[in-house]
Amino acid sequence: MSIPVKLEAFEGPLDLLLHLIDKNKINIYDIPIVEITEQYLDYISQMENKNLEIMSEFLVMAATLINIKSRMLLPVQEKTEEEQTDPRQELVERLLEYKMFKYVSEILKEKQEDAARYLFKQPTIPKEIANYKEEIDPSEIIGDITLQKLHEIYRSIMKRQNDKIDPIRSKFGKIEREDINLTEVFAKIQEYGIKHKVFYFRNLLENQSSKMEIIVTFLGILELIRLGRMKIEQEKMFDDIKITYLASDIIQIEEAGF
Amino acid sequence: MELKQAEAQIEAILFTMGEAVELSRLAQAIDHDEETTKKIIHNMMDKYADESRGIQIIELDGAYQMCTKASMYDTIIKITRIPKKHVLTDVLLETLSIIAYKQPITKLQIETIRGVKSDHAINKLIEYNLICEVGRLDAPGKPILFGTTEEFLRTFGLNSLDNLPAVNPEKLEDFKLQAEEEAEQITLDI
Amino acid sequence: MELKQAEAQIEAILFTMGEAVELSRLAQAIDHDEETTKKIIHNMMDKYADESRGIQIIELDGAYQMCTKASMYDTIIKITRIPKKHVLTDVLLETLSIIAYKQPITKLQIETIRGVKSDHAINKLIEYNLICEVGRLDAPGKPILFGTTEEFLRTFGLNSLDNLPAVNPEKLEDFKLQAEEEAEQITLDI
Repeated sequence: MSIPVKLEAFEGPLDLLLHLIDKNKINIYDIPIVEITEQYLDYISQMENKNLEIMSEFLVMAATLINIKSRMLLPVQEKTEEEQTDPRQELVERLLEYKMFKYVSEILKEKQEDAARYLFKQPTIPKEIANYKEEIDPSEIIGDITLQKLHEIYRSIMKRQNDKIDPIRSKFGKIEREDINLTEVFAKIQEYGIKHKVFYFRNLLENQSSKMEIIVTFLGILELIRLGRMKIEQEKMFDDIKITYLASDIIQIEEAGF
Repeated sequence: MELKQAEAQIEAILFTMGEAVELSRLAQAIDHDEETTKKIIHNMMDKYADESRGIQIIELDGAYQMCTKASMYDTIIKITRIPKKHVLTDVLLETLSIIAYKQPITKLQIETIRGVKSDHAINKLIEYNLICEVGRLDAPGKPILFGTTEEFLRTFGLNSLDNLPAVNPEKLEDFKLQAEEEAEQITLDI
Repeated sequence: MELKQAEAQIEAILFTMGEAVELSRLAQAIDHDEETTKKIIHNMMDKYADESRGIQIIELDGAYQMCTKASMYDTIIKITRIPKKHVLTDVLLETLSIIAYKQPITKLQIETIRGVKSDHAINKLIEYNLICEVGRLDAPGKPILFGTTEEFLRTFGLNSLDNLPAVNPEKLEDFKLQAEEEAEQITLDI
């Protein structure tokens, strides 16, 4: 396998894997993982493309393959039947699904070629009618949408936008390590909960919460739900998450086993 | 048999072309001499005369064209005036709200916020007369700037342009802050 | 008599409009209920099947459109240049099939199946009007859901999404076996 390969020729890691499987004429259900992993790594080591994004996708698959390989090399412990799943199983399923869509796209390609033989005609509406423009009544289209509703939609879009931006990093232009104190956040959620009983997820966050704070707060909420100490609801699209706090005491993070 | 084939070919050609096609070109396409082709076409014209047909072939100075029969005029007027159902989908609403609050705004800016191509939504909103072009951005490529229309204001019960929160960016900021504070208070009151 | 009149009207409308016309609009224009209108159209479709006809009526998700028969293609290209449709690369076709069979589907779900980022493919398909946004998934981040368009049906000669070629798992099995056998034979032949 000394022929240099261009990885762009493969539409992603699954495509490359399928190529290797086809090339080696192996049964997709019984992939010789050691061999395939080696060949796969061989390919990406010759990768001419230095595009980090493309490269990373291939590397993720390499890691998956190595993981499967190592799991298969480990001595099999005595397990119950349920636990004895083949480490390759998930990969095989993904490959099969991907292969099916490649197959389907071939059928569609043929259908497209057939359908391209139907020819259509441009509208030929007589001029005097063509000049007639349908009266569109915006108020009818808008229906019961109020300015308030429009504003809500806008705000929720902007919220999503803001959530995507890490406010600290984007403001200072340099990366700062921030320490989120898990214990503190966990306690803070509970204190807030006892005080307010019913509140919204956003109330828990400071105006300029960092991504990490949001994540930790959210994890804290998940944990408290798991412990049956609060419940959450979200009524409709774009709504904030409504939290109802059920417990009346505070538990420590250690107790929660978080 | 072959005659039927020739008729079908002529029908297909005249349909596709829409305009008048010279006899010579038709004859060449169907591989017959002009005289035969002419006969075939005139035979077809007789068939089209049947009252179950809404289209006809007319002769224009040695060329032939397919068009609707004059008697169909009223029906065609009718169909063009039957309003299509217009629905303000979530996609349209989302795009409209961005334009309303961020105007004047370019397509690219809208797409950056939404994360996906938005030509269709923008075109629909223009068709619905809710947004329009308001100028061009002084940037490479001079991209079109979009804003809301007077119709938009009227529909939302805003009397004048001054009432449109988005016209003045500072005002919009104030408005947004206000609204956020209000929203916050409402939540705290619960 | 009245039936003939209705047929003529439908023919004239479909010819004039060129595009797909919804059954409801056709029914309103010819003053019949939708069921009757549908029957009349299907009756017309049978008549158009005659080999002396070069055009036909096709159904697209409850709308009707007039176009030439596929067999007329070779004759028509003799007389006119046919505008090239967008060439769909394998990547676009692959992405499109995933969307067609799994719709409504988010970008992330598409990328999970393909194993690669798919922004470019999705935006191209939107540009070609083969897919569109159909809503947002009720999940964190409210990701956009994509589905196929009427143009998709037309481009692939499908009456409706129900006509997508069936791919049951058994068929896939057959296909795989076949492919394996073929591969084996190729090697033996060398």
